[in-house]
Amino acid sequence: MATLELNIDQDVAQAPTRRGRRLGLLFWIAIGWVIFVFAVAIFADVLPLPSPTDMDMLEKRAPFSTAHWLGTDGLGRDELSRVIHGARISLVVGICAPIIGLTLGGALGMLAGYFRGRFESLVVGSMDVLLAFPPLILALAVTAYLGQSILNLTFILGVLGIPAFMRVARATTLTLARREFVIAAQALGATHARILLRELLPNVMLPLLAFFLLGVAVTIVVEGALSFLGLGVPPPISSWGSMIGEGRQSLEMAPRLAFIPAIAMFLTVLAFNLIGDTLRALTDPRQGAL
Amino acid sequence: QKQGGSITMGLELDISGFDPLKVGVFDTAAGTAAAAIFDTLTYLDDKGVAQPKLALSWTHSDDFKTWTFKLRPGVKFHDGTPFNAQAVKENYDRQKDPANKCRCAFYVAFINNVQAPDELTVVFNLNDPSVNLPAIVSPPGANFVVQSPTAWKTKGADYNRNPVGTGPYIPKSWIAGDRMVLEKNPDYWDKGRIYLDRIILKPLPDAQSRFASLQSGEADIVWDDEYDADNIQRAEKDPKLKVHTYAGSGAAVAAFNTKVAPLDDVRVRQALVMALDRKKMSQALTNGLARPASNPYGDGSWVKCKDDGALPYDLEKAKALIKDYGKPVDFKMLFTATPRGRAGGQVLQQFWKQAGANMEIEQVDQATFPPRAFMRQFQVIGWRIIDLADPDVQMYANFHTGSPVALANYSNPELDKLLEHARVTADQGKRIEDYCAISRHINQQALWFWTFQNTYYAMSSAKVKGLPKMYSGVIDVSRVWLE
Amino acid sequence: MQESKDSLSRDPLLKVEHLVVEYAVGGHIVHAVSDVSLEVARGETLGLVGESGCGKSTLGRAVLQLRRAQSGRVLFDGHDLTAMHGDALRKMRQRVQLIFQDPIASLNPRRRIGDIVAEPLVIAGVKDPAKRHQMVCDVLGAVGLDPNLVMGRLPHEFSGGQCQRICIARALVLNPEFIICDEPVSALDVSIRAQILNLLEDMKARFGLTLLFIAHDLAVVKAVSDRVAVMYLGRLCEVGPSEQLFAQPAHPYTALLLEAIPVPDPDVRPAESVAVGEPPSPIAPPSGCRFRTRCPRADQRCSIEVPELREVAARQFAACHHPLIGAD
Amino acid sequence: MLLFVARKFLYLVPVLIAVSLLTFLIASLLPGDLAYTILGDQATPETVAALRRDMGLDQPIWIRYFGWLGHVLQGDFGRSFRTGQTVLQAVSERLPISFELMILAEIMCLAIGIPLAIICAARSGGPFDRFMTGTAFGMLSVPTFLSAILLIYLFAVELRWLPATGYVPFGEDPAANLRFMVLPALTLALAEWPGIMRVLRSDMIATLQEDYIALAKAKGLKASRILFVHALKPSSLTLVTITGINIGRLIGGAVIVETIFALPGIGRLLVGAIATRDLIILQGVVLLVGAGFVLMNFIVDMLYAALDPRIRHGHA
Amino acid sequence: MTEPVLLSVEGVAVDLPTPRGNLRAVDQVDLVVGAGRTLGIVGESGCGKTMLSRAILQLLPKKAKLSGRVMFDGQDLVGMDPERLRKLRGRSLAVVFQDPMTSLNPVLTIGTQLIETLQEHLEFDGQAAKMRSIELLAAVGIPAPEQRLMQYPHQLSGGMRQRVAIAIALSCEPKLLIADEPTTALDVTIQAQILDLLAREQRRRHMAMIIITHDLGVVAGRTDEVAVMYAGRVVERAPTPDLFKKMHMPYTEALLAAIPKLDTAPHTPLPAISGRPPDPTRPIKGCSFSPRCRYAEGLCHQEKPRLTVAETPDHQFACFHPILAPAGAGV
Ligand SMILES: Nc1ncnc2c1ncn2[C@@H]1O[C@H](COP(=O)(O)OP(=O)(O)OP(=O)(O)O)[C@@H](O)[C@H]1O
Ligand SMILES: Nc1ncnc2c1ncn2[C@@H]1O[C@H](COP(=O)(O)OP(=O)(O)OP(=O)(O)O)[C@@H](O)[C@H]1O
Ligand SMILES: [Mg+2]
Ligand SMILES: [Mg+2]
Repeated sequence: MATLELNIDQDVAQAPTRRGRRLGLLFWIAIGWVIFVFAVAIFADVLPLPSPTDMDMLEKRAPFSTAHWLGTDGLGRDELSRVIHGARISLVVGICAPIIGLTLGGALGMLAGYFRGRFESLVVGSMDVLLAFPPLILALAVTAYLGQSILNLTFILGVLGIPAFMRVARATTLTLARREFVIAAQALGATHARILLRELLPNVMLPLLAFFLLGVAVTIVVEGALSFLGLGVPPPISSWGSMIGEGRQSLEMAPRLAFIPAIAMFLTVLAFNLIGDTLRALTDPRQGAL
Repeated sequence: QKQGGSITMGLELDISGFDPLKVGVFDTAAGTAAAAIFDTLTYLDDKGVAQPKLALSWTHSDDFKTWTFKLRPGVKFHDGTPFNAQAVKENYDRQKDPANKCRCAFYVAFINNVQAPDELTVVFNLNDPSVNLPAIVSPPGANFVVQSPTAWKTKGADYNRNPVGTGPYIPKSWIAGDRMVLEKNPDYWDKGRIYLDRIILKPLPDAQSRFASLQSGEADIVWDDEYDADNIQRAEKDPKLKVHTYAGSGAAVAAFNTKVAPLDDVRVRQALVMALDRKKMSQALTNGLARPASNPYGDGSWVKCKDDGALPYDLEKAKALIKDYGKPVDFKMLFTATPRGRAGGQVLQQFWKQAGANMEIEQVDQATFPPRAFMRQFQVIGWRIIDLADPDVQMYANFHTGSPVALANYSNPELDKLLEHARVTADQGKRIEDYCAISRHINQQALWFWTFQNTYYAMSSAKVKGLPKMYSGVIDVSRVWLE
Repeated sequence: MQESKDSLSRDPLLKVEHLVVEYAVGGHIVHAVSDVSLEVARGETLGLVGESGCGKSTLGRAVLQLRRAQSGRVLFDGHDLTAMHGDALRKMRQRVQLIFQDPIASLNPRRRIGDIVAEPLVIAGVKDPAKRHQMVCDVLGAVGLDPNLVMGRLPHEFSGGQCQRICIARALVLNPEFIICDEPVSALDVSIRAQILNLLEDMKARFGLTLLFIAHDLAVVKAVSDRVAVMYLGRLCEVGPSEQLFAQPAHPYTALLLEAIPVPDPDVRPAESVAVGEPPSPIAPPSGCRFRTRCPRADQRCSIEVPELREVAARQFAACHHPLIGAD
Repeated sequence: MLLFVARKFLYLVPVLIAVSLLTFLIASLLPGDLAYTILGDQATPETVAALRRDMGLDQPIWIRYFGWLGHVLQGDFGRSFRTGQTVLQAVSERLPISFELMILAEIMCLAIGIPLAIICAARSGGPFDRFMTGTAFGMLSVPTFLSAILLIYLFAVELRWLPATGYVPFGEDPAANLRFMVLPALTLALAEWPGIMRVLRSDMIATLQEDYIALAKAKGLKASRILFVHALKPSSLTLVTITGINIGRLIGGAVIVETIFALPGIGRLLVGAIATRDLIILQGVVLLVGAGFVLMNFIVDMLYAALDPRIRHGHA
Repeated sequence: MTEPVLLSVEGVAVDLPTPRGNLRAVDQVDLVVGAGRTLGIVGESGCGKTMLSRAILQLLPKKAKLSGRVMFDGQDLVGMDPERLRKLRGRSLAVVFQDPMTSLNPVLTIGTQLIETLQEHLEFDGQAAKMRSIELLAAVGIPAPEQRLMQYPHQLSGGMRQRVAIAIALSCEPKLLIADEPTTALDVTIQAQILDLLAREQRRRHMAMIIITHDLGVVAGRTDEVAVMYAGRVVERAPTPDLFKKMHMPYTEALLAAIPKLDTAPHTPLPAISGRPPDPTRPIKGCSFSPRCRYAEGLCHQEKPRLTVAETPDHQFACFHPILAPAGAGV
């Protein structure tokens, strides 16, 4: 059996590569920014910052100073502190809402793509209903009925994200379910649950995660729009979106009030997407196989 | 005074219609249109004195309970229907007819009936004496504009959006949410004092873009309020623009629900009121434009009190009162979900926090607000006392035991007696005394508190001339001209 | 391998009877497999050849009930698989294994090799992880991979040949009686192809497997099969012992296939190709004999009558009205 | 083909019924109703109850729903209790505006997004591509309510090129109408082109790696022909989907832009109807907007078929 | 070689930067093709055949680095002005790719794809181009060509698609046709037809051809000369008959031996080549076949053998231990 010996040791020894280098500097900057934003958001309360709600009513829209690094807002509150506390809301909503979409939409999409038939029609149909239903009504209704809170806001944005995640999951599952490794699992006598969880899920997860990161970006922005319509989180804490909305009123007097949170939003959104792009490229098996 | 031209006015709100049975009362937006489409019997001159409009003269009985108006002859509605006493009577009958359930009826409840003894004579029989009736019927609100009876009878449900009056302008076209175009009425009885050919009314809901429209010339005159202080102050400095303001009566207020803890304790209520520094508040919210209010009447009202019993700003005292109360003071206050509501809420929150009370802002949408108020599902609620020529209607409704809008849920025989007395008294001096006593009672008990007096603003390009005072907040552009 | 030939008529492990499989595509019906019957004896390797798209894979999958047949029966060791469902079918599937054409595609790109190979054991209910580990190690060793180096890696870290070994290991780990190899070497390079063919032969010798070996490369099929079946457009044309069939094809299609194979010998100049036209579509297969549109011997009868499979020489069957050998 | 259309229309029915039922349920569960809006500060429990009785609001929800559905099936969408306008009037006044806004916005968005996507894809990884990616996310982080006012200040107040707010019907004066629509449409387009660009760019990059693009190059075709004829069409399927969803959403969802630019569109009608609990208007609008959405989906399907002959011929 | 030289590839190397490091896909390749002649390039998957053909066509991936010279008809294609190169491609230099499914644009009709080349290079007007397309389709044996012009690739079978691709390649009467595995995706019966077609057209137009394949059977019957590639290098070059009869490279021998033959008995073990090709990102010191070569010894692991001339100047090989009496010859 001379033909059977394969020089695996040699091959495998060659395989591992220095992953760090190919990620690039930009990726690490993005990671750094995201970690930084998370860190300040988490430790906002213990940081030596002025309170984000205490007003110095006679010192409104103060310029940058040592007392107020980024000045004060339209009601005389410390802008830096508000940006940092705003990060909490934006991040919580921006991450939790897509998680709702990811889990529910992803599960529905996978089931629909795997089982096809009437179940698929039902899922696709109800998603169409959700899409055809003006999102604003849902937002208005939930806030009018349940009141305004981060939880409700997250819920609304999460539900609105379900159809998109469903589509991604279903499309991926549809192509995957025809792939031979799934048929192989069926041939082995695997149950549906096992195929869904062990064979399909790890593969569907990746495009979903990439989409999730985009969803984070979009949600942070959409939350701002809802805040503008008065459907955002209740005061006195503001998200970045509602800070932009507040700053908009004094665009001529103090444009920084709108632009500081917008820049924070931009950097975070950009960072998330950079990370998403890089991770997708990295975990793509085809790339690794080169 | 140049003839001709047209102006575009930017309003804040969409006009929903002009049929009192549908819309109840007119808001400021509808009022502006109504002032051009309709006439009232009288109008107020710059000194606030009633002057003849559709009525040429008036007399009253000695007890001030019967008023007789002589009407202007030869006036026709836009649809050709002759204007006469019968038309006036039908307008009031329609509003008062219980079958119509007009929500406008409340404001004419003091009128017992209206009679038309001849073509040009109208007699108002009142329930209580009113010394001020010619002024009361002057604002171009839903109750007092004279609408064409033929029109509402023939048009039915469509009448709301196809109003017919006797006014200087005739509606030409109206796209809901966009614009209402009014053309000069060629047969107007007072054409000599009407200059513009056309008035265009547009809702421009966003304050920033409304002001931008004024700057860019899209609009010649726009509605505004003091919460848009930055823009008002910029307009004041801009030679191309002019700011019009009118210090009216009434005030922005808030009511405590005195039946629920912790606001059932007068110490808490007093503490909360005394924690407010209205000057600072005005500075924070309106760059100091808003005028602090210490009673419900305001500088524009004829009720002026030497002592209105206002609680002074005293943070220490407030803290002490809350400490005295002993329990934590946590409550929610209801605001509308608008940027103004939020800003105001945060400022109040801040003051009360300093006094040791914890207020949570609860934002609800416009449609939820009234039911929450009327079912008393609130602890503190923001409200407004509007600009009326006579305080009676509102004060009675807001504070008399059993009234649906007596939001404080407060009942006190002494207060009731004062309200009833002020209502039936004809002597203005005595009435002022009554109303000041009422104010003192409310302030001492801290049932409601007043934040800012009602002030009305309009901004126009400098070429717009001849804008009258904005009584009741109505911007009447029907007699302006362009220079 | 002598005894396996003898066993043929005695003990068919797999029996396919009049199998019909159709796909519905955009309002049309694709007649992928039409009325195919065949038998595979215990210990035998049956090669199945035919052009791309003639229904070989479909047949292979229909045997395992991965694609339900429209009609016909599949008997495995006497059990009718077409009548089975749910758990019973799952149990039977564990006795039959499938190896796919594209080794990389048939491995889940996100699971480790150790998990992939252990999967049949988990499904079969082998609870003890240590035992599973041992079995996986054994089988990986048997296909010539070092378990310690391989188990923790993902499929994309392996070459095509290695992946195919992993697939074979997965198929062997449960000690199946029967393996369907669906073009197991078509995706592989010449040099690796030989390794895998040798490995399969070796495994067969070691474990006494029965194989259904699907391929479109006749030379490859011949190298491993005891008997060969030729398919054309969903129908079986010819079945016979390999050497006999290759030396003396009875069906004109078999002959055409053999002729078209390029020979790696510069002295053999290829004859101008004889076949006319393109293969017809399985959506609207020709009436009668499906090969008649390209058959040089076709006549009136071929377009009317569907030829039955009949014995044209000893143990060699052909479905042709005008076979190249045997009495007409 | 006819069958395809018929099937799509059959699909429309259950979707719309579900949408309308959902709206009815949600709107009925909300605190406050039309009676309160109409009565305003005169609302007492008694007057409210009386008015609700008069308007039939006290009936159980399913009776009201089926009553409404019955009328709709006869083509009668009802009349607003508040303004007296019929639903069809209200919608037909406002729909053209929303429709025009969204068409213009999509055209602008595609006009910005497609060329940029093509350039970025052709030079993927290059400095221009990186710069545009950054810019795209920058634009994404500027909410419409901010960009709208910035555009107004720039184009209306400073440069005086375009009007700040308002609207003229297209039929009245097409040129003026377009001048009024430019800024609102641009605001929407600015928020949307990043998405369009990103999607098309990545599809284009994938397409440009296809063999047939290599063959097109090997055929000696001009770069422009390769990009616009050979690569754009096969890359545009996702683009069409996204554009379809966008349009569907914009019909009813451009509230912010409509508010700031004072455009009397469907979005403001919807918000107004919710704010006053004007259920009849709300229902009618949601139904029609929903139909518009399903119609858009339908058009997208047709476009798919037009773009990809494989779909047209039933080879999925 | 009597024919004038049409294409000469001189010291061409292609480097591809990959995340795992530089990948040398083609390594110092020299080749010559005479006008009207056919060169076959064989070698296992991944040995750089396609990269070499793309290097000739100047169609490498953007990030690829190319060195060496590609002289075509007296001009160096490397570094040529893109516009001139574009005019040459499709006109004098044509290509047919491996997979007929993916090399035609799925959303354009056959007609469009044919006509655009004619319009681009021969400045045909619409009608003339259409007539010419019909002729071309007929020439490659597609029945009812008028109707086919309006159809899309997916409406054609694989064999027909490949014929269309050939028709496109032939449309401007190129001097050199590169066929990169033109039949790998097709069945044997169709493969034979396609190869016949190519041979026929070549004779008719007196065009030079490079056939890239890993099927030695194809090479044997269809080429004048063969180059065997391994790991990016040409390891043996010879006139076709010589290569099969008098091969000198152990790799060529092993490759030939590993192919199952129709005339061997079933169940005969095949002499497989053990191991697998080297990782092109990690160049092996010495002969790249040495880890798998049964003749390899000391020097083979130290130094790369250069191409050396065998008996005739046409026959070259790169090996320190050439097979002198090839074992597998004359199979
Ligand atoms: N899932 C499917 N849906 C529709 N048609 C299918 C499907 N799978 C296969 N077909 C069609 O059925 C016919 C037979 O396909 P099958 O895959 O069995 O052929 P094959 O002989 O295995 O081909 P290959 O050699 O290419 O693997 C083909 O015409 C194919 O197009
Ligand atoms: N775009 C690319 N980027 C990086 N490496 C590539 C790229 N394309 C091919 N390669 C690598 O270059 C080497 C040569 O590839 P090439 O395609 O030329 O091989 P081939 O001989 O044509 O193989 P096949 O017979 O499979 O077509 C391989 O190792 C391959 O992995
Ligand atoms: Mg197959
Ligand atoms: Mg290749």
